[in-house]
Amino acid sequence: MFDAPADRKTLVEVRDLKMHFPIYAGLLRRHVGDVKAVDGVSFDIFDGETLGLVGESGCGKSTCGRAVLRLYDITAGTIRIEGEDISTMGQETLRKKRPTMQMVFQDPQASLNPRMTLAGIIGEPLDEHTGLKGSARRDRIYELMDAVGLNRDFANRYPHEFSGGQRQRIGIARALALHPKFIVCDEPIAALDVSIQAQVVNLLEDLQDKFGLTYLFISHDLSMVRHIADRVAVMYLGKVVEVAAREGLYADPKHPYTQALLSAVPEPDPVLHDTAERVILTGDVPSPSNPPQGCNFCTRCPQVFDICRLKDPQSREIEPGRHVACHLHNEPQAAGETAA
Amino acid sequence: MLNYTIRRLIIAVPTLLFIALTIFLLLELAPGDPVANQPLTIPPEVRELMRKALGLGEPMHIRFWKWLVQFFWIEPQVFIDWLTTTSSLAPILPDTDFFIACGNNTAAECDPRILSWQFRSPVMDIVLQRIPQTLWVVGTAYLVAIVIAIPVGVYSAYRQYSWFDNAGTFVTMVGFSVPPFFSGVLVIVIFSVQLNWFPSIYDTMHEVNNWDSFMFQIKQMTMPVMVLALQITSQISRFMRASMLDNLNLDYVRTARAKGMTENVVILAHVLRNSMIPVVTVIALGIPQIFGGAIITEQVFKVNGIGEMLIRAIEANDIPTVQTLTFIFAVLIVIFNLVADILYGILDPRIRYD
Amino acid sequence: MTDATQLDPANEYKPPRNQWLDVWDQFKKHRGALIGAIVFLFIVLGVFLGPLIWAHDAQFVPPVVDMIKLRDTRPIYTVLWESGAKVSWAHPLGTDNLARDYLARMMAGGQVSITVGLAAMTLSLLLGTLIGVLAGYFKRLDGPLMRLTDLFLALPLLPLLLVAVLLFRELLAGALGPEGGVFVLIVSLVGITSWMQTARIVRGDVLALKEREFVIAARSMGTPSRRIVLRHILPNVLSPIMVSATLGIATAIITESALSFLGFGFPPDFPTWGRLLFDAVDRMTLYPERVIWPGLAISITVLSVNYIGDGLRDALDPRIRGR
Amino acid sequence: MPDGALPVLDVKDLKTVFRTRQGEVHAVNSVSFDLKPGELLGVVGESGSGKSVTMMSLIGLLPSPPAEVQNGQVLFGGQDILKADDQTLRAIRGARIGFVFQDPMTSLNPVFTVGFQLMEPLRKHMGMNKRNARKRAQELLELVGIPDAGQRLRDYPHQFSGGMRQRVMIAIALACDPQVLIADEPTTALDVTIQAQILELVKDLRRKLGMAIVWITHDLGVIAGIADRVIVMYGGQIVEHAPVRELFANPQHPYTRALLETIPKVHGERDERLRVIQGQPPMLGAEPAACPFRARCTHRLGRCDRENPVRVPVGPDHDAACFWDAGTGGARDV
Amino acid sequence: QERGRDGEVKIIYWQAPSILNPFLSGGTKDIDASNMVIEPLARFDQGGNLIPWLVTEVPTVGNGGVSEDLKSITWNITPGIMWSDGTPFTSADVKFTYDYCTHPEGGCAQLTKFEGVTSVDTPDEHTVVVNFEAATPNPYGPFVGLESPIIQAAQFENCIGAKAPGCTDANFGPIGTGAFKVVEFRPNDVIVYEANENYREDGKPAFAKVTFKGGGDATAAGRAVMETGEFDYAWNLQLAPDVIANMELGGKGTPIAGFGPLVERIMLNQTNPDPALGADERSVVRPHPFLGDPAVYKAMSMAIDRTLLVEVGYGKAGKVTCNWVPAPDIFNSTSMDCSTQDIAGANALLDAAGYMDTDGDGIREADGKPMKLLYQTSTNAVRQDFQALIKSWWAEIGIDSELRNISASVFFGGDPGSPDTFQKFYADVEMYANNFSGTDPQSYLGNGLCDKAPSPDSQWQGENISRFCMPEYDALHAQLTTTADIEERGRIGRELNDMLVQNGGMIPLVHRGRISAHANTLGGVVLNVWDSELWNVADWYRIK
Ligand SMILES: Nc1ncnc2c1ncn2[C@@H]1O[C@H](COP(=O)(O)OP(=O)(O)OP(=O)(O)O)[C@@H](O)[C@H]1O
Ligand SMILES: Nc1ncnc2c1ncn2[C@@H]1O[C@H](COP(=O)(O)OP(=O)(O)OP(=O)(O)O)[C@@H](O)[C@H]1O
Ligand SMILES: [Mg+2]
Ligand SMILES: [Mg+2]
Repeated sequence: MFDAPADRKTLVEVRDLKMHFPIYAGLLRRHVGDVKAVDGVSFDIFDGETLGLVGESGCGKSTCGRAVLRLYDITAGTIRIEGEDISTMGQETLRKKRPTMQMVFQDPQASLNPRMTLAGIIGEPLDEHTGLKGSARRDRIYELMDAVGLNRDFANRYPHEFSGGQRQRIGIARALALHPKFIVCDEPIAALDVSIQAQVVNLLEDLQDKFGLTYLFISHDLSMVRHIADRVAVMYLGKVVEVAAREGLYADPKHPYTQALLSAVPEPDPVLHDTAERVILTGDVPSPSNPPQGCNFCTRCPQVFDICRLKDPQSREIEPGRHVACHLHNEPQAAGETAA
Repeated sequence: MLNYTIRRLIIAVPTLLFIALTIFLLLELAPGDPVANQPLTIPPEVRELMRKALGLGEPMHIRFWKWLVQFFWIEPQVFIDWLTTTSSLAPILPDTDFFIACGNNTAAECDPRILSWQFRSPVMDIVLQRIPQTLWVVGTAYLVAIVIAIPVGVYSAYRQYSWFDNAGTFVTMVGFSVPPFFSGVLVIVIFSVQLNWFPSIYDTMHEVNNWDSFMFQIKQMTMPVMVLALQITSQISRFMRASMLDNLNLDYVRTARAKGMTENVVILAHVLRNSMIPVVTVIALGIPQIFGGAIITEQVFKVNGIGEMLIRAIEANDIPTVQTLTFIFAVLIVIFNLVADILYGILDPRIRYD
Repeated sequence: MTDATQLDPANEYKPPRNQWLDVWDQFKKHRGALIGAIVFLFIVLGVFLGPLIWAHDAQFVPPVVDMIKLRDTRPIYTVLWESGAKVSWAHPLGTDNLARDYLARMMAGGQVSITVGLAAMTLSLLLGTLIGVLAGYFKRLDGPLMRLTDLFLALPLLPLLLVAVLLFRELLAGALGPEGGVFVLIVSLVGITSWMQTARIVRGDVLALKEREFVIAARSMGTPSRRIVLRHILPNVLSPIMVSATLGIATAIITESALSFLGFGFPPDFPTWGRLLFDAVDRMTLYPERVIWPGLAISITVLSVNYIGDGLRDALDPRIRGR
Repeated sequence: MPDGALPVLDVKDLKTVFRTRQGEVHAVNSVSFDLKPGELLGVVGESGSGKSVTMMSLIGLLPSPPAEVQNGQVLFGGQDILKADDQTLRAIRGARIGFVFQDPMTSLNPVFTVGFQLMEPLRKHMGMNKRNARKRAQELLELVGIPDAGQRLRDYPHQFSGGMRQRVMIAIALACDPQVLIADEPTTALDVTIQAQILELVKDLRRKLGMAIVWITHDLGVIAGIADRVIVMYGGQIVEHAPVRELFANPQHPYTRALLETIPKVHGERDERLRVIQGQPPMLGAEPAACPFRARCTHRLGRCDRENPVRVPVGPDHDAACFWDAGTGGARDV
Repeated sequence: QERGRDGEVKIIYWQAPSILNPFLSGGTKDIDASNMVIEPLARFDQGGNLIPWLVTEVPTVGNGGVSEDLKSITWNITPGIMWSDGTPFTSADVKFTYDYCTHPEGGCAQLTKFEGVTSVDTPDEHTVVVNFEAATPNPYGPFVGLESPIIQAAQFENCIGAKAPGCTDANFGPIGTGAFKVVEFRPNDVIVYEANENYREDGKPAFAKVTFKGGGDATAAGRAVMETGEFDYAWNLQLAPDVIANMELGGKGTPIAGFGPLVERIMLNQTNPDPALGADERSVVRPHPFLGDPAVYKAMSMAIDRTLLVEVGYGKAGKVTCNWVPAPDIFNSTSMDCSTQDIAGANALLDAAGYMDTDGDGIREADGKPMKLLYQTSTNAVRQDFQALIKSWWAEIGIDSELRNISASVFFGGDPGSPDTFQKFYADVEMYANNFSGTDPQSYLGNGLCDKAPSPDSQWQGENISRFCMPEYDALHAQLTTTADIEERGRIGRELNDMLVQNGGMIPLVHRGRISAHANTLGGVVLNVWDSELWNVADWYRIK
C-alpha cells in the first residue's frame, strides 16, 4: 500500500525551509516580528512523481512553492534540486539553473502578460536561455503549442482572446519550453470552471507521462489532489502537518487537521452526504504573524489536549513514507489512550 | 497612529532643512539685486552703498545660518511674546518677554529679526498683516468650491454621460482652462463697470463690525471668490466624480441596494462616504494653497494677500521675504501632507498606521 | 491526445490583429474621445500646417502707411451686426494694434502653446515613469526615491518656479535665444515640477504589477530585471501614464499662460495663446474677439485633450475593453 | 419537504438582456422556476451560465442600463414584482427577500461598522429605534455564530475574517426574517473548512427559521449536501430540474450527466483518468436559436442545430430541455 | 473754511509703496507717498519753477541767499511751522536730515542730492546754510524737490546709519510737516492718512482722510478712476492710447498728461560688442565696426517714423523728440528736425557712404560683413512693439537687426556678473528711457563724458552708456559747471545735447510724458512732472 521510496531517486529535497516576511513597526521602523508564512517545512519529491500540497488559504502553500524555486530569498533551510543546493545560490548561477525548474500559476489571466502575443509569451524563455532564432525558434514554439493542444493559428493572439482553459495551456507551454524536470503548479486549476479543470488536469498528466516531469502540485481542492498526486503533503499555518502517500492519506488520515479537511469536502452525492459523519472545525486560521503557542492547530483542534498548547509537535515518520506532526502520534500508546 | 505621526514629524525635520537649503541656494544664485527696481537716476555708487546696507556683503553660509537662527529661534520667541501679551489669548497666558527688540535705543544684545529688503521691517509682521485677506478670500473660495463641487461631482458620476455630466464636464474644463487674469477682468467688466454691483478693488482695511459692513465685505469678496471658486470647483468636482465612479460599481453598493435602502441612502451614505476618502485628502492637500494665496487672482482684484506679497517680493528681489514665505509654504505643505495622511487613516478604517 | 479537439468551431475568433487596433476600436466607441481627438487633431493641424496655407508672418508689421490703415481691423464676421466695422478679407480674424494678422498670430501662438504642452508633458512623463518604475521595482531605491518625491511635493512650486525663471532665463536665453531659452525653461520647469503624481501612480502600479503572476513567471524563467521592466512592467503601466499625459498637456498650457501674466513667460512680442489672451484683456470691451479666440483655443484644447484622456483610459483598460 | 404548498416565489419566462457596446447579450432566456415555502432550491451551472443575473433580475438589482428585463413574471406573495415600482421593490428587498453575495471581502461597506450595516435594514424595514436595532443586531450575530457579538458590532469589516464576513452577510440577509433568502455562491470564495461551517450554519438556520432558500453554486458537492430540489443552468437557460436525489441518481440532460462525471471524488473509487466535457462554454450573444450545449454534446442530434429544446417532463417532478432521451438513448419525440 | 470738510479722497498707485522713508528707497511710489507727509524746503511747480515751500523765499545770488563764489546757500525757514506732533520745525531737523542721509552705513538712496556738500550749518533755529566744496552754480540740490524732504530729528535720532532699517515705526510712519499724517501703513498695500491738524495753512487740506491703495496694474487703476469711479486719482497710467481713450468713455474721470525730461531713446554702442573679444575688451575697445559712421546713424535715425511710434506707444503721453534733454524748455534744442520719416533719404545716405548690398540678400555690407545689429531692450510690451516697428524700418534701409529683450530687473539690475545689464551693453544698440530729477540737467549731461563710460575697471559702473567720447564735449561740459547764468546754461546745455545726438551717441525717439487720471469730482489737481504728483494735495478738494 505504501510506495516504498527507497528505490526512487530524490529530485527535490527540502529541509527545514523557512520563509519569514519581516514586519516593521514603531517609531524607528524596528523589526518587530515576522509573518511566518513558511516555518520549517521539510519534504522530498521523487523523480517523476507528483507531490500534492494542500491546505487552507493563507497557510503558506504559494510561498512554499515559490521559495522552493528560489523566487524569494529564503530565511533558512536548504533546498536541493538534483542534489545541488540552490538555497544560497547567487542570482546569476540560479538563472542558469532556471530551465530545470519551472512554475505554472493559479490565475491563467494574471500569469500572462496581457500585452504579449502567445508566441511572445512562449518564446520568452527560449530567448532567455536558448540561442534559438528565426524558424528554429518558431518551430519550437509550434511544437510546444502542439504539445499542449493549442492550434498553431493562435500564435499571434493575445491572452484576452483565449478562454481560461486555453490560457492555462499557454502557461503550461511556457513552463515546458526549456525541458524542465521539475514544475511547481501553484493552484493551476483553482480559477477554472469544473468542466475545464478536468481538461487541464488531464493535460498535466499526459505531459508528465510524456516528458517524465516531476510536479509539486499545490491546491486546496482535495479531490483534485487525490486524482493527480502520488503523495500528499498537508500544510497548516506554515507547517507541514502530514505527508503521506495518496491512498493512505485519503483512506486513513492521521492528523486531526487532515481528517477535518477531508470531511469538510462536500460529497457530490446526496446519499453519501447524508450518511457521512463530519468533523466541523470551529474558528478561523490564526494569523501567521502571531501563531499560537504550542501546536499551531491547537486553537481549532477537536482532539486538543494539554501538551498541544505547550509544545510544538515534531514531525515523525509513523509509518514508512508517512510523516505526521501531532502529539497524538508522538507516542503511539499515549495517542491511543487519548483517541480511545 | 501616534507613533506614525511622530515618525512622520521626525522625518519632516531633515526634509524641511533640505528644503530651506534648496530655497536659500536657489535664491542666492539668482541674478538681479534688490536695488534693481530703484530709478535709474540713482547712480551706481549709491546703489552699492544701499546694497551693503542690506547686509549683502556677508558670505552665503553665514547668512544661511543667521536666517536659520532667525527663523527657528528668534521668530518663535516673537510669536510667543505676541501670543502672551497682545493676542486675544493674552489674558489667560502668563506674560513672556523672550524677545529683545533691536532698533531704537537698545543695548548691544538684541535679537535681529528677519527684515525685508523692501520694507526694512520684519517679514513676519507683514505676513501676519496679510493673512486675514488671504483667508477671507481664498478660504471662502475654497469652502464655496467644496460645497459646490461635491454635489456636482456626485451627481455627474451617478448619471455618468448624462447631459448633466457632459455639461458639467464642459463647464469644469472651461473653468479649469480659463486663466483667472481673464475671468477676473471679465467679471470686473461685467459686474463692476457695466452693472456697478461690486467694487473692482478690494478694500483690505475694511473691518467687519456690523451688518452693513458685513454686507460690504460679502460684496467685495464676491468677484474674487467667484473667479477662484470656479477653478477650485473644477478640480475638486473632477476628483469627486472619478472617485464616485470608482466606487459605484463595487459590490457593497449592490449589498446596500439588496438591503432595500433608498437610492439616496445608497449614494449619499454608502458610496459618498467611501468616495470622500481620497477627495478629503485632495482637499486637505489643497489647504496650503489657501495660505499661499492665489497669486493671479489676488493681483487682479488687489486683494494684496500672501500671494501678492510673494510675487512683489520676487519682483523686487527681496530675498529674505521670498525665503521666509517659501519656507512657510513648505512647512504648511509638509504639515498638511501629514494631516492628509492621518485623515486618510481616520476616514478609512482599513488603513492602520503604526 | 484528448485535447486535440479543443478547437471549437462554435467559438469564432477574430483574425489576429494589433493590440493597438483594439485600443483604437475601443477608443472610437467613446464618442467624446473621438470628437476630442478630431478636434485636437484639427487644432494641431490648423496650427502647424495652417501657416502653409495662410502664409502670413505673425510678427510682420506692415510699413507705416499700411499699418495705420490696417491696424485694429475687426474680424470679418463683425459686419453681421455692425455694418460700418473696419474689416478686411485679407485678415479674416482682424489685426492687432500693430496691424499684425491675428489669424497668423493665433496659429503661431498655438504652435508654441501646444509644443510647450506636449514637450512639458513628455518630460514629466519620462521623469515620473522612470522614478516610479525604479522606486516600485527596486526595493532598495524605493525609500530614497519616494523621499525625493515627497521632497518635491513639499517644495512650494510656484514660488520656486518663478525664482527659477529669474535664475536661468537669461542664461538659457543667451544660449538658445530668448524664445528658445524660455521654451526650454518653461518646458523643463513644468516638467520637473509635475512628475511627482505620475511617479506615485506608476510606483503604485509597479508595486502591484511586480506581484502579479506574469512578472513572477518571468522571474521564474530567469528573465533579468532590466528586461522584466521593459517587457512586462512598462507596457502595463501605460494606461495611467497616458491619463497623466493628457492632464499634463493641459496643465502645461495653462501654466505657460499664468507665467506670461506674471511677466515670467515668453517675451512680450512672441505670441502664445496665453500671451495673446493676456495682451488683449486691456482692450476686452473694444475688441472682444481678441480675448475670445485665444481663450476659446485654450479651453477647447484642454477640453479635447481631457476627453481624449477619458477615452484612452477606457480604451487602455483591458477590463473595459473586454466588455 | 412541504409538498404541494403554494410557491412563495414563482418565476415565469424570465428574460434578461444586456445592451453592450458589442451588441446584445441574452444572459437569461425564458427561465421559469418556482420556490416553495421552506424549501432549498439549488442552482448549479458553470460560470457565466446566467445564475446570478437570473436572481438579480428578480428583484431589480441589475444596473439598468445596460441590463433590461424584457419579459417574464415574478410572482412574490401574489404580486408581480417585475412590474412593481421602486418603492415596493425596496420594501421587499432586504425585508422579505434577503440576498447573500459571493464575495464576502467586498460585499460589505469598508467604512461602516458591521453593527451599522446590520442595523440599517432593521431600522428601515422594521422601524426599530437604535437601541432595539442594536439588540436585534447582536442577536443576529449570535445566531450566525459570531462569538462576543456585542463587542464585534463595533468592528469594521476588515477586522473580520472571510468566513466571519460571510456570516455577517448572512445575518444582514436574515435581519428582517425574510420569506426568501437568495444566496449567490456564498461559499465559493471560502476554504473548505469554512465552507463546511457555513453550510452547517445554513442548515441549522433553516431548521430554526424555516425560510425558503435559493442557493446558487457551481459545486455539485454543496448542492448534494443541502438542496431539496436542483435546477441546472447552461447558457442562460434551465436545462434540467429535479429533486436532488433524483438528479444525482438519474440525470437526464447530457450536460448534467457530463458534469457529474467530471467531478473527482475524495472518497470511494478513484478514476484513472478524469472525464472531460470538451470545448468551451458558449458565448451569450443573440437569442439562441439552437441548443446552447450542442457544440459540446456527445449525443448531438440534427435537430439540435435548428431548434432550442424546451423543458419537458422526464419523470416525477423532473424535467429536462433535451431532444435526446437518456432512457432510450435515442431522440425524444416532443 | 473748515479743514477736512470734504471727507475722504482715494488715491490708487499700481505700484504699491513699500516704505515711507524716501532715504531708504528711491522708488517714485515710495517717495510720492511720503511726500504727503514730509516736505522739502523748496520744490518745483508744474512749470519747473522753483518755489519756496518751508522757507520764506528761494535764495539766489540776487537776493543774497547764494554766496557770490557759489559755494554756499542760505535758507530761511518760515517761522511757525510745526511738525504734525506739535513740535516746532527747526533748522536742526534740516541738519539732521543731512547727517542721516550722508552716514556712510546708511545706504541712503538720495545720497547724490548731497554730493559736493561739505557741511550744513545752523546759525539759528530758522537759518540753514549749506556749504559746498566747489563753486556750485546750481545749489538747489539738497533739501529741494521730492527726493530731499526733511525728516524729524527727534523721531529718527536713534535710527542713523546701520540702525536705519530697524526703525520700522519711523520708516513706516514718519512725522512730517505736510498736510497729512500717516495713520496706518501696510507695506505694499494701503496707507491711510488723515489731515494734519498742525498744518500751517488754515482750512487745508480739504480732505480729512486719504486712502492710498497700491498694487495691481495700470489698467485696473485707470478703470477704477475712469470707469467705476471707485477711486479719485490714479497715478502713471502706462497704457496704450486707445485703451486710455476707451476708459475715458466711462465718464467718471479724466486723464491728464504732463511732460518732464523723460526720453525714450536708442543708445548706439560706440565700442565693439563683438563676443569674440574677451571680457576685458568687449564693449570697451573702440570703435564699433560701423556705428561710428555718421552716415549710418543718421540714416538709422531718418528711417524711424517717430510720429507713428508716439501714436502706437504713447498717444497723448508722448511727443516726437530729437533731443536728449527735451525739457525744461530752456534746455530743449530746436536745431534738429526728425518728425518725418525719410527712408529714401536714408538709403541715399548709405549708398553715398558706400554701404552697398553686394550679395543681394537685402542687407548692406560694411567692410564685406553684413550690417547686422543686436538690438536689446527691457521686457515691456510697448518696447517690444517699438522693436518690431524699428526693425522693419531698418530692414528697409538694408540694416538687419536681431531683437532681444531682457527682464527689467536684470537689464537695469546693474549686477556686474550679469552679461545682460544695460551698462555692459553687450549689444549694438539698446533702447530704454531715462531722465533726471529736478530741472537742472548738468549732471545728466555729464553722462556723455568720456570718463563716465562703464568698463570692467569700474565694475561696469558709470552712466555714459553709449561710451560716447569727444574732447570737445568734455570741455564744453566743464564750462557748464562753472556757469551760473541761467540763459547761458541753457545755451550750453542745448549745444551739449546737439553735440551728443549729432555725433551718434543716441537716437532719441519719444519724449515721454506721464498720464495720470483723476475723478471728475476731484478739484485742484495740477499734474507736476518736476516734483511729486501729489505735491499740492493740500489744495485738492471735492467738486460738489
Ligand atoms: N510578500 C509578502 N509579504 C508579507 N507577507 C506575505 C507575503 N506573501 C505572503 N505573505 C503572507 O504569507 C502567508 C501565506 O501566504 P501564501 O500566499 O503562501 O498562502 P497560500 O497558502 O498560497 O494561500 P492561497 O490559497 O490564498 O493562495 C499569508 O498570511 C500571507 O499574507
Ligand atoms: N453588466 C453586464 N453587461 C454585459 N453582460 C453581462 C453583464 N453582467 C453579466 N453579463 C453576462 O451575463 C451572463 C451571465 O452572467 P452571470 O453573472 O449570471 O453568470 P453566473 O452564472 O452567475 O456565473 P458565475 O458563476 O461566474 O457567477 C454572462 O455571460 C455575463 O457575461
Ligand atoms: Mg496561494
Ligand atoms: Mg454569479
